[in-house]
Amino acid sequence: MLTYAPLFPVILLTLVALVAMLMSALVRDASRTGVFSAVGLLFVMALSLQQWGTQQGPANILGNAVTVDGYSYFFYVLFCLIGIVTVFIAMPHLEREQAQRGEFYTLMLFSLVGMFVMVSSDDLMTLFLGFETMSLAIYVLVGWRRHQLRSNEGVLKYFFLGSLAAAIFLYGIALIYGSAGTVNLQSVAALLTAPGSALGVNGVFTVGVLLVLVGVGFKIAAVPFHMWTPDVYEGAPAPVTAFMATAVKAAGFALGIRLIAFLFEHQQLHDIAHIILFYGAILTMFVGNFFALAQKNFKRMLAYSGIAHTGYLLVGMLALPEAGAGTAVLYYLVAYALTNLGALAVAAFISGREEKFDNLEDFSGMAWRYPLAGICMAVCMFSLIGFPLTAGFFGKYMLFAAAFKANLAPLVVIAIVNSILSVYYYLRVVVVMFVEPVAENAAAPETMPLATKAVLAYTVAAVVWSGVGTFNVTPFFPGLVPLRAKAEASMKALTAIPQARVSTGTVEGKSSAPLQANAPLIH
Amino acid sequence: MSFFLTLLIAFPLLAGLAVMVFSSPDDGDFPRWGALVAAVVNTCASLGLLSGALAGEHGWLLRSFEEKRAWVEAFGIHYWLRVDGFSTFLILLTTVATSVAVAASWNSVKSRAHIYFGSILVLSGAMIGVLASADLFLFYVFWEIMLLPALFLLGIFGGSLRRDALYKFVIYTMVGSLLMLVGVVFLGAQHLAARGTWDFGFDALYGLPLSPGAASWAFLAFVAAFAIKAALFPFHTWLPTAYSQAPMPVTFLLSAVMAKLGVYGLLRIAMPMFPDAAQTAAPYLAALAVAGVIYAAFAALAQDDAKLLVAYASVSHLGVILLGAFSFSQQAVVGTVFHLIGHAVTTGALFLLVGFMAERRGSTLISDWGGAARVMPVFATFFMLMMLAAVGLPGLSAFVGEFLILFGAFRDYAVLAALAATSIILGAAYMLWWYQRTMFGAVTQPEVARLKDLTLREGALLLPIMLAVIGLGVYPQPVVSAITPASVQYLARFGVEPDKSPTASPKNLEPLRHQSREHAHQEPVTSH
Amino acid sequence: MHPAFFYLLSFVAIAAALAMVTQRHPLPAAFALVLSFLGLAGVYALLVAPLMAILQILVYAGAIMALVVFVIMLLNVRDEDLPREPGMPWQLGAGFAVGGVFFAMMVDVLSKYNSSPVTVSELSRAYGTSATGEPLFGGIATVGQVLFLKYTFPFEVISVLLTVAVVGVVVLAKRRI
Amino acid sequence: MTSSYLVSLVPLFPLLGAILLGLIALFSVGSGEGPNRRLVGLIACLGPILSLVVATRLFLGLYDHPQGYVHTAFTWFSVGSLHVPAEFWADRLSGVMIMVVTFVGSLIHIYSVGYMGHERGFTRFFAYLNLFTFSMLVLVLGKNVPLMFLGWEGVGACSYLLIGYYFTESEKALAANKAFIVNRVGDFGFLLGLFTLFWYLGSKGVWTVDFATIRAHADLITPAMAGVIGMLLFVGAMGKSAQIPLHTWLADAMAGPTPVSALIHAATMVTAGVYMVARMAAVYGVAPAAGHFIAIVGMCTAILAATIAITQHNIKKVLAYSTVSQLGYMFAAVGAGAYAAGVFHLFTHAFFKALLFLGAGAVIHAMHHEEEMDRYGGLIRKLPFTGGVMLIACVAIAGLPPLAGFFSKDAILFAQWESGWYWLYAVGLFTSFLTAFYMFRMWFLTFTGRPRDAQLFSHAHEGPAVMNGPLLVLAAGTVTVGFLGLPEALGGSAFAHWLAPAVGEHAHLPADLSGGALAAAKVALHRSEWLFASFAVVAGGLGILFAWLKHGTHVLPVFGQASGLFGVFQNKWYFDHVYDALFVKPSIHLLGWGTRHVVDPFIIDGVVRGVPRLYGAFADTIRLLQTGAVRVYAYVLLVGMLALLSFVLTKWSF
Amino acid sequence: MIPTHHFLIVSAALFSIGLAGFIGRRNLFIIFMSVELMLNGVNLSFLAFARHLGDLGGHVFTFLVIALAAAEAAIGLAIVILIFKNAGAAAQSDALSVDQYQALKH
Repeated sequence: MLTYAPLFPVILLTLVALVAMLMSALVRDASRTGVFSAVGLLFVMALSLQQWGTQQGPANILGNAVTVDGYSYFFYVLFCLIGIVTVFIAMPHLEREQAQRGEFYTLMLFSLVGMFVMVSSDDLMTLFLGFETMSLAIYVLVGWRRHQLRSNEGVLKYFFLGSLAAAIFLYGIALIYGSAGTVNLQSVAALLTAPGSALGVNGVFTVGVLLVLVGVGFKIAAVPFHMWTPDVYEGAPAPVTAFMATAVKAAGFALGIRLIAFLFEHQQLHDIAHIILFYGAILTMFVGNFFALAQKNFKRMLAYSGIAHTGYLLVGMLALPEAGAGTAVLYYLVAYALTNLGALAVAAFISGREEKFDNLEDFSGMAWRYPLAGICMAVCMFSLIGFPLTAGFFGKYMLFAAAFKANLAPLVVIAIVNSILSVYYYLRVVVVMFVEPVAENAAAPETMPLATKAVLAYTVAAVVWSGVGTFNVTPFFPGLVPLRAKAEASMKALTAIPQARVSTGTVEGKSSAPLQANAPLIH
Repeated sequence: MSFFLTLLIAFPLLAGLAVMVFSSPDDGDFPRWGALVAAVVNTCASLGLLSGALAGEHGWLLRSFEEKRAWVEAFGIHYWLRVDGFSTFLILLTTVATSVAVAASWNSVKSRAHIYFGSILVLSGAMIGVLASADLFLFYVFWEIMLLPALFLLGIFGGSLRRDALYKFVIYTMVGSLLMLVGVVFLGAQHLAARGTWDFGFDALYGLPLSPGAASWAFLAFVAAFAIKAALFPFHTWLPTAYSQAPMPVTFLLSAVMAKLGVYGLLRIAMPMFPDAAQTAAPYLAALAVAGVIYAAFAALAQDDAKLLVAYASVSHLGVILLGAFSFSQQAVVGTVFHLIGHAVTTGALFLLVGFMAERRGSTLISDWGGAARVMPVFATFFMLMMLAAVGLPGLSAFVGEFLILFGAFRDYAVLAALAATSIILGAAYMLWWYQRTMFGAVTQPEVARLKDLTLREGALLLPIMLAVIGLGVYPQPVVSAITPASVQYLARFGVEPDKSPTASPKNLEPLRHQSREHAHQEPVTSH
Repeated sequence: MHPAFFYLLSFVAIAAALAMVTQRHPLPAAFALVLSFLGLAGVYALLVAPLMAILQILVYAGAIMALVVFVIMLLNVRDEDLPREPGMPWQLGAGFAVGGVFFAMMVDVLSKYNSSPVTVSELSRAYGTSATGEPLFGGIATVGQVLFLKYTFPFEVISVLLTVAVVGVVVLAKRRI
Repeated sequence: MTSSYLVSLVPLFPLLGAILLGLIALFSVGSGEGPNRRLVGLIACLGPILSLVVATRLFLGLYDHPQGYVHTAFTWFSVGSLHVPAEFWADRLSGVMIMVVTFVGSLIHIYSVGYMGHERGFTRFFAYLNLFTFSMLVLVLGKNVPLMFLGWEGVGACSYLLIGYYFTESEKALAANKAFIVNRVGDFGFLLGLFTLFWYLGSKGVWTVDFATIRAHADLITPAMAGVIGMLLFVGAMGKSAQIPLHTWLADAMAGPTPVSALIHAATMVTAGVYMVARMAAVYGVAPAAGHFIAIVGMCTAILAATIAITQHNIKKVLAYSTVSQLGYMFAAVGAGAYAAGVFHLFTHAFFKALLFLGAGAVIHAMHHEEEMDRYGGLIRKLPFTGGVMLIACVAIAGLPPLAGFFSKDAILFAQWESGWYWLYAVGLFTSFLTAFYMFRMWFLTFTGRPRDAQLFSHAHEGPAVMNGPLLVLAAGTVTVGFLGLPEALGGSAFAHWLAPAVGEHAHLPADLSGGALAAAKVALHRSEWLFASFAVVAGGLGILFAWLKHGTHVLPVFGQASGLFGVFQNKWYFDHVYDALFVKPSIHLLGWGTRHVVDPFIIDGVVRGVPRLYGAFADTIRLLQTGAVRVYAYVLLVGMLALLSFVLTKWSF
Repeated sequence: MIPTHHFLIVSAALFSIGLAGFIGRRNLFIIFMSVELMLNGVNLSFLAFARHLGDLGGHVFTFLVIALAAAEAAIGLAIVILIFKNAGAAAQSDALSVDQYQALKH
């Protein structure tokens, strides 16, 4: 029984999802399903935290189809956190939209199951299935306002482009399977580093890897695979946008980091990945920031801003061999998630029924009508800028520090230039909310629902608290504080895998000369 | 370990937040009184710093106030506060200026007073934090926090062109801040490379071996950040817009303290942490500073709005201060720090006066004034005093600093110092002309004839400033001698030895060439 | 089996696929796709994958495509609902250009995949043979074994995925939510 | 000597007076009548009079202590090698100066109580005047250059305040501005001179700003360097003492009340430049070239101002240009190294020029503030006393023996000749002729002939005793002080002897002579002194004669625009026009306008705004790429993928 | 014996035709079926590789993909129905054209 203990969080989450599914069919008051989901996620989070603390080293079970390590637990906790916050954003929102249905929470939970799977396996096929589970659930959520054309169009675009990306991803897996004979990343890593192995320079394998990267790039919205993001973010209901912008992106990066970590084991693949990521990061940052400036719709703007942040994260991924880079990326993901949740929670509240008022000009002067929303938005925007005493600052700081160490100074400079560009549009939101006169057409209710208040207060507190950087203090915010503390260890666990493989491999040492130049992932 | 500095920083910060949170938007009295009490209490508390500063030979640092705690251990970031001769008086200046700013805004803020007064307090706390930090990271954090309340004060309470001013202000300062972030990370990484650990403490970063090429870029990044704050030509255009659009008490605070922090940053970080790059680049930067001196003086000459005139005057004076900051003689360094205070007092006072003018006449356009000295003689007297102080009249606060800077800079850059010295002509020109057009002449406008003279509250605000103007001009030595040890320490980072003390004359007073014999070799009668 | 079967079946699959993408109305296209799938099923059989060949016919060509056809019929697509695609040859040409480039690259890469495959005898040795002498490789027993022993977790995941699909379809297709 | 603290007391009294009066003025605002004028007058006069008492005490003590008294009040500021104590030094040079300042100052204070008796802002006036006295005393007593600069700028500021005393009249306020700003140009040079001096001496190991120490180490300076330092310091003197080309402010400064003109713009402040050069005698001693330059500038100023003076109609303007001219003489003297002669002229000039101004003040007072001589005439009948004392002063300034001006001017002219600067001597002599001419022109126009404004004439009357008293004292001084500076032929100058410890003695005879040769040289010297004195007397006499012929005999002199060369004179050689066109207008309308309307908004902000605007425009353009069509998105995705693949497949061969 | 890469090339051809159909057509159904075609192409690859390697993993993957395709088909068709009913009511014609849905842009 205890052999399967590492699977308990996934199993528990699946159970919660199934119960929620039943509840949505049987319980009339759908908000109860929401509450149940939140409580369930809390339990899953608690379980994950507990196991994270006790489990020694990575666990490979079910014939290596499941690999649960600190890295997985990190994301379990993050996903649960995002899930809970999303529930609280969604409950009042759906209430107002008169679209309160248990299936919403059910699907969200199922997509979380998919994400859990995405971080609990080294098996590409399993990862892909997790990926698809997540995607299918999200497709439906994006189209939640089924009578609204905007929402329909969003889901249409997302579904078709997503299927295309999935097919490409799958083709990549097939090619990897054909060339390596396995789709297990650990085995692939072992083959790559095995002496005399030609896998790293195999064309089929390389193309397979590239196709898989295209699939991942699609989900994390890296340029040029980003085109869907603004349209889908705009079309989706705000809580779903929040969920996508945070959880889906984090899951995509979880996948990406795992892939990149093993790619970096081989010199030629490292070179290829390096060059792709280098230019991809630059392109992504610039495209994100240039397009974001011109946006009038808040969610669209956040979508482009998210693309820009993908660019920053790619810089971090590029620095991955450097100690601290992994931590930086994970921390950045948390910071980014908290920040976006806060910003979109505000948008979900202010935009009014059917989100008719989600243009920036509709937010005008809203800080004075809803001070908490104003503060939350300001804090989030400053966090996205990378302002000190916010989570975003430490994220950026750690990223840049790691990149500096990895001799990526040009990228850091470009990232800084982009940060300067981004100030424009982030600040415009704050200016609009605080400086401009109160908009007349605002349709939001006079009073703010309790759940929204709670979410806003939480995100403000969390963003500021993690920005203060007092990581060693007893966690006031479940799931947040230990993340940073343990992220480092988790990254070690992740990146240690290929090394462990090498050391237990059949032949000692690396024979091929180029491999020597390849720095180990963690010092 | 003393908590004094923490209290000095945290008290206004928390009081500011409390004012914002616990006050209803319609309530004006609570924020007003709350802010005033908090500011005055903090001012009184900050006087405690003088106990060390004026104690005489206290060495470089006031060790008794030092606080050091680990903050983010993984990155060697410390919560580390301390003060020395450079920062002590600037902290005092900050607390006093905060009190004055709060009192000066007493009636001018009509709505959202809680945000206004709360922001002023937060700004004050952040500025003290900047001045007291001994860790680069902490410094950066306070530096950025400082931006926020300034943004609010300008954006929400500014004049009709506040959006424009706000964007310019933000763009400039954010560009600077992010560049500084690169520099901060660079220095940390260099420490890591050289010593194997992360550390951001100032002491750890001074004298760090740096790779020359990258160091000069990082140096420029820091300089950009600080130069923008200190309005170095050609990065000055945010200043006139922001100063003229912000409420005058806020402008008072910005001009008196915030612009000074840019110079403080240069002296504390940019210059001493990159001594080689600094010495290479200093002549060029000094040339920019001097260009700013002259440029802004001419611009001031052409202004027809008093706010803009004083703003450009302030840019011009900041140019002089920057010239001092880019010089390496002891006189220039001490003069720079002294002038930060001396200039703060005069320019701040001028902005206050302009604020009073705006409140009375509803306009600061020079053409809307004329002959006011007849109508408001007390105001005119204060104004005259501050105006003369601003043109650097000896015996008033701005002279000593300006003199020391020009004096010291002359050693390193004779031509530049000479060019900068033209500001004493141009400064007199625009200031006097302004005064004459505003206060002198016959009263031709009925609105001017109806103006009221200074009220008791305004007089009470100006009185301490006036005393400071005269006191700093007549007896600057206590402040100068408190700054001096820090300046020696500072110069040592560039390998500059201070000049020898005035030589006991190597030979006795000799007779002049044609002097008659019976008067030769007679000592002057002295007693001290 | 004779290699000609492979080329014939491949030709059918590819030709039907081409027919599918060029049809104006979706219904003939769907039938073309079914034909293509059937051809593919034959190729599967050539690849010693009898179970997959059967599943291809049953599930894919049978169930899934039936669903598609059913939906097309259900929607009662009128002619004017169909997109007017006056520039279709051009669009499709552009599409084929992109696809062609991709195909060319893949051919370039895949043609180097020419190491010698596992022989039938090796397969037989590893997986055993049936009574008729055919290798058990790819049969329901061997595949099932692998599926349930080695790939239990993905199998469980796919069940979740199908549940998601069910819930999703319910949400999307219900008249009123 | 135990009484050296007295040195610091000298400036203290006027300072206390100024503070007290300032507070009284400030707190009496809006109280209607204002404070008691008698009390204010008493306080005002008390400051300079007490200073005079202390100064006299010190001055007498200097007889036994030629090196003077020093008192350090406190350290003003001290940074590294720069040590600037608030240290006051009364030596024989500054002793003379404090006597002049406090003596003339006291008289003028007393006079002003009468003259300003009916003015608004009476208290304010005396506060400024006291403050001025304080600043002037600091200027002369300061033992180091920065301290002198404190006084230097202080008197400038007080001068500004007093010129702008009638501030409701815009042109008077503008005159005040001009005075301050032109002075600032001089101060600019002065500061640079100080900096050069300090760092140059510092490079030789002597870090000092102290006059005594500078004097002791002046020989460390090379002549070229001393020349540079001397020139720069002299620029300061040019500003303060109204020498070409910075002389333009002084005539405008007559906008202030007449006692102010007497005290500041005749007797004391404007002579600060001469005093400063004398203080720096040791430095100039090393640089003869600088001295020559100063002498040339001085003489040029003298003749230029004199030519202007002969065309002026305003009585105070005539006196103002006369002052400029006389200051030129003084510089010519100190330039030639005859410091004693220069300072002596300063000393005598203080008496007779103060007398002239106060006399003019009495006339103006009598004529209801009418200053144009067009409306004077025949006033000797109404103002016999004033006319009389002014006649004494005019004779003195015209250089007729035995009044003060004769001796001092003679010494200056003789010094030019002795230095071998014959042209300068000739110019000086001619200027002496002009001086006599314009002074008597003024006197004749004012006091003789027929009254040109009958109404004003009928109301004219002598001033009160409080005004006439000082006139009398000054007249007495004008008659007597000249004997302190007799030429060698008449026994030598006691004044020069007195100053020798401070500025050195101007040797009239070669030092290496002895016995018979010495005696012969002495005889020759005395002979030439007699000769040149007679030249001067003749020139002065001719000037008076010309004035009598031109203005004394005419019943109604012609006033109006002069033409030709006199037109140039009347327009002050067009200096103001040139400065206006060359400096003032371009500063405001070209540089100022350009910075405000072109560089800032378009060039710098062009970048600051342009880059974001470009960014915005670019963003607004490229956002159109997001067409909303799924197929386009798919194309981008696939083309991106193909690009990726082809890049990898071509860069790395597989 | 047919070389494995012949199978692979057929698979690539099917995938490429799918791609071409995806971007070359506007009809939602045909685009949808193009995706199905691409998945089938991949399946062929899996099986070819499985045969080549003598590994049954490819068969399992194919099995999983077929299940996945079913799920995707269900969701996809539901979306198409939804769109057709909603937008078809709004737009008089071209309801099945993917180019009809371009409201979200720029």
